[in-house]
Amino acid sequence: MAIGVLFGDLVKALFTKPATQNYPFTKTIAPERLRGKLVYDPEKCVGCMLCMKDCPSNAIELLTVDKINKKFVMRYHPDRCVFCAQCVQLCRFNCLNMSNSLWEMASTTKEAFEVYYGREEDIAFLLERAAQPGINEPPCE
Amino acid sequence: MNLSLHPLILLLIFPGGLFLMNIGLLYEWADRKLVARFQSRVGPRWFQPFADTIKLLAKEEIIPNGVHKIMFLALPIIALTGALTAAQYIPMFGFEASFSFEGDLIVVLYMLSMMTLSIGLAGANTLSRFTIIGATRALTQMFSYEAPFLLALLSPAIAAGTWNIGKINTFTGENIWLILAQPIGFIVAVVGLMGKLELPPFDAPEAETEIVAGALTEYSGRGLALFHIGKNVELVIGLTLVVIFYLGGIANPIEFILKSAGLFLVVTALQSMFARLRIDQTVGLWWRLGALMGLLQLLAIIFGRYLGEILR
Amino acid sequence: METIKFLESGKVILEKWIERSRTTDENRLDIWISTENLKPAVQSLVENHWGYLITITGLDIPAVYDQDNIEIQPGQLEALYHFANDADIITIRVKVPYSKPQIDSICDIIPSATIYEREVIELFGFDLLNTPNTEKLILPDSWPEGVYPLRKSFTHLQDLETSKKEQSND
Amino acid sequence: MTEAKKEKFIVPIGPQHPALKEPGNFEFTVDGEIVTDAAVRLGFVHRGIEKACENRNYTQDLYLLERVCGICSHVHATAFVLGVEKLAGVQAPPRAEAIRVLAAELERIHSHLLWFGVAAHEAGFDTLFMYTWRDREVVMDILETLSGSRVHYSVNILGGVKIDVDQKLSDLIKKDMDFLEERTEYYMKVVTTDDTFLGRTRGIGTLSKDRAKLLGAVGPTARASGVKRDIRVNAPYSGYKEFPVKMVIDQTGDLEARFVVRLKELYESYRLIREILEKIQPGEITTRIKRKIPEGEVISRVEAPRGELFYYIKSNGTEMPDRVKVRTPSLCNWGTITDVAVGHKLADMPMLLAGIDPCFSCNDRMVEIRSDSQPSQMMNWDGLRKYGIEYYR
Repeated sequence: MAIGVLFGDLVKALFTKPATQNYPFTKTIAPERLRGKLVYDPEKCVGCMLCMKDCPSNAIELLTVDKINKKFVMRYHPDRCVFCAQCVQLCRFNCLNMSNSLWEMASTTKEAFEVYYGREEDIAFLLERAAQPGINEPPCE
Repeated sequence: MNLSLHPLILLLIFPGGLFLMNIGLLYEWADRKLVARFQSRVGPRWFQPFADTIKLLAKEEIIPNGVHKIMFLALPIIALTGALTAAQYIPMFGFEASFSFEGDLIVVLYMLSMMTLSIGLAGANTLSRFTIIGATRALTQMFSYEAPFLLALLSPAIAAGTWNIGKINTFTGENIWLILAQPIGFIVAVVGLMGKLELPPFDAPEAETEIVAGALTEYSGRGLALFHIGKNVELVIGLTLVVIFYLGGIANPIEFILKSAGLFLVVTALQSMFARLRIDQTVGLWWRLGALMGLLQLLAIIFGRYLGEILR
Repeated sequence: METIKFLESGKVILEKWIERSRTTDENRLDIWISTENLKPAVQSLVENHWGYLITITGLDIPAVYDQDNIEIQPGQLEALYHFANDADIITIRVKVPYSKPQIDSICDIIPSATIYEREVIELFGFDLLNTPNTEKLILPDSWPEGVYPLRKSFTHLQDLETSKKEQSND
Repeated sequence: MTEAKKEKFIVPIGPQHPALKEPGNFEFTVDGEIVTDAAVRLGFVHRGIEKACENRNYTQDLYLLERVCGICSHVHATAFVLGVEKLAGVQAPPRAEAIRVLAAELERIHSHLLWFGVAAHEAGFDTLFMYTWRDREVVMDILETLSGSRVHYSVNILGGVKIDVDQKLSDLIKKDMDFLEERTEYYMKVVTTDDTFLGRTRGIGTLSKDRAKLLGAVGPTARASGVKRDIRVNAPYSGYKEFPVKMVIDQTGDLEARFVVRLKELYESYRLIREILEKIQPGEITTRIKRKIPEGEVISRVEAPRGELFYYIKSNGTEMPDRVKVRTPSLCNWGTITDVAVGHKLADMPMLLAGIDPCFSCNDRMVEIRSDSQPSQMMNWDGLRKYGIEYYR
């Protein structure tokens, strides 16, 4: 039975730094393990397509440029991604990783959320082909 | 200090209308900032209340169906006018009151009640369930704090032997701080002030978790802004009154600022220390404890004066 | 073992109504009973203080057709009443056909069952007799009559498709 | 006002209401301030997850089900994973089981602290609300450093876990647990001694043991009324077999008891986390599991922060489940609100609602605009969205 049990903490709070922060001006450092944007290494990929199959939010599209020479381009949609890291877990060749940089995502256009990963000439090849009328993109199985 | 300005300037610019409204918003900021610091938050920047008010003033005012239109529009103005008028009789900012006469304390107290009455009427005027419950609670609360608050402010008046705020100010300035002589009265006055301004923990009339915004739920835009300004002005007046009566009066602006700030610190600490009281608890507290204490204080003062006269 | 004791005692309580029973797990007992026996069975479980009702699960068993498109087995709905006592779970299962999906409500025995009953009414189209409240609980008020989203035959709302098309034509 | 007197005076709370941060509709019939009747309407957040599960494979379902709730995401995944593993006849390695329990207990801490703050806010005690949430940040930070995400930790995968604890992390967690324990003791003092707060909790919303049993209350709500229901103790699953917990019971059944039970559970969680970090055995954290799950039915029960979480999974031998039934703990406890509410004051309602720690989530919008000059127009979500896009073009 008491009144004002919190008094001690009130005084303490008045003389300590606030717990909240002035967000856009001061930023916290993302922890090491943070699951941020997906990173893809085209050199290691063998095209097993497991990442695409098991992605819960269809954020990954693996486009085949040349199956025999293992040329793949990944179209990644960060806006759809739920950052569950299931694809990283599944990939046996370690070509997928999640970086802890870039975790604040906002854009006024949809284009920013369509990221192409792959060898530069493959991407150029794909985009060029997509730009040509009449020829569809390669199937992404 | 005395101000010799044209009455219209006194009324409209300083220390009336314009100045009061702005200082009111500044008080709101101080209130929010201090509470935030007590709660370990950063709190708003100094212009936040100004920005809020300007935004509200610029917004569309929606008049809900089924209300008495004139009343709906007039009530915020009446509330604000009441508060601004009351301020004219108070030695604001260390200067002498713009207008004064013997017995202006009573007028000020009644003018301050206009606010609550307007809020009650505003709530009863609209058909929303939240506003009606809010209005009932606001009026119930008014009946409970009014008597103790009045008693708490009357005891210094009786001690000073005058009902003129200006004269009480000089009296308290010359004598020992009344907070030491009448500590009970001071407590009742501060807590009564919080009840009057519906600050936590006495914010049952506008308890957002139960009845959204209470009586003002249906208000938007200009009406809401005016009510807010009115409330802020009332905060200024209330704090100034308590400073004048219990903290040794105010002779100059510096004294005013320092004493108000000190009182503010106490009020905000009280605000953040308690859980909200239910309306029945509020009423019970006031009538069982507040009124009795106020009465006790009053009796002590009367008895003390009587004794003093006998001894003399 | 305590586990077995609870299951055994539950089985004893329900013995006279059991049509078929199965134990898939050491702490589980599934029993099939006929529709009209459901209420007395639940009643006796509650009277003997055997656990509490966890939930009612609905299952849809769609009609089976042979290669000539003739119905071999009509579509059925199954309601599973899960009762738990500590670690043990007794599941009372009743099957009803699409044509007459009627089950007695158990709300007068267990008042809190109303929320589960309303759920299976809406999502599966059970017809619970004498249930106190049949107002919509989960689905929007404008949801069409006779469309039960958790049946296998349900894929999407027809008029939603058309309204989208209308919008794109605007 | 004569007409209003004749008809019932109903105060709606929700679907959009400051007291409820999530949508749900309660209608309280009041007489003055006294509540005489209560009704509930849910489903403003029904997202059809059970149906959606039938069209996705087990891995995708795991992440979908994790998103049933934003507060207790880990327990949903655990319940599902345990069920599927049982169906497939796979046993996760002991280290994985221990990490699952570790995450579950961290989540319980964060959930109870969150609830504590919200309940304090409902009581109009904003300072306590801010303080608890400030301290909750500590456990949120742990979860973020541990798993990589603040809310959907995604610790589980079928057949194990994704993350591992190392020495550095374990030291960090232990240090934070000490801090949190100290704070919890302080809050315990506030809850049990502060007069203004006790005025709002003591003797309010008392649920008797018999009613709690009959209504099927679960979790802290039931335990505050003296009903011994805790799946972690009754039917230990996953790592709880190795790391047993003590059940926290109170007999009073009022709001104060619910506060006390939850806070005492926090102590138990701190102890358990320390024990796990001390005793965890090195080893594998995953096993292989087939993509196709054999035919069968399974019931999986776990103890979520709010009470017993129930999963019923039926598989038909393919990559996708045939039926997934989720019964969340909040659903069980609704019944207790409508039962207890009658006779209390309206001001107690938010506290009562918060008392069971309700949990919903959101998606049903409509705006009706009436004006003198224009005819009445209704806008649904699609229309509003279109209007918004047009407006800002």
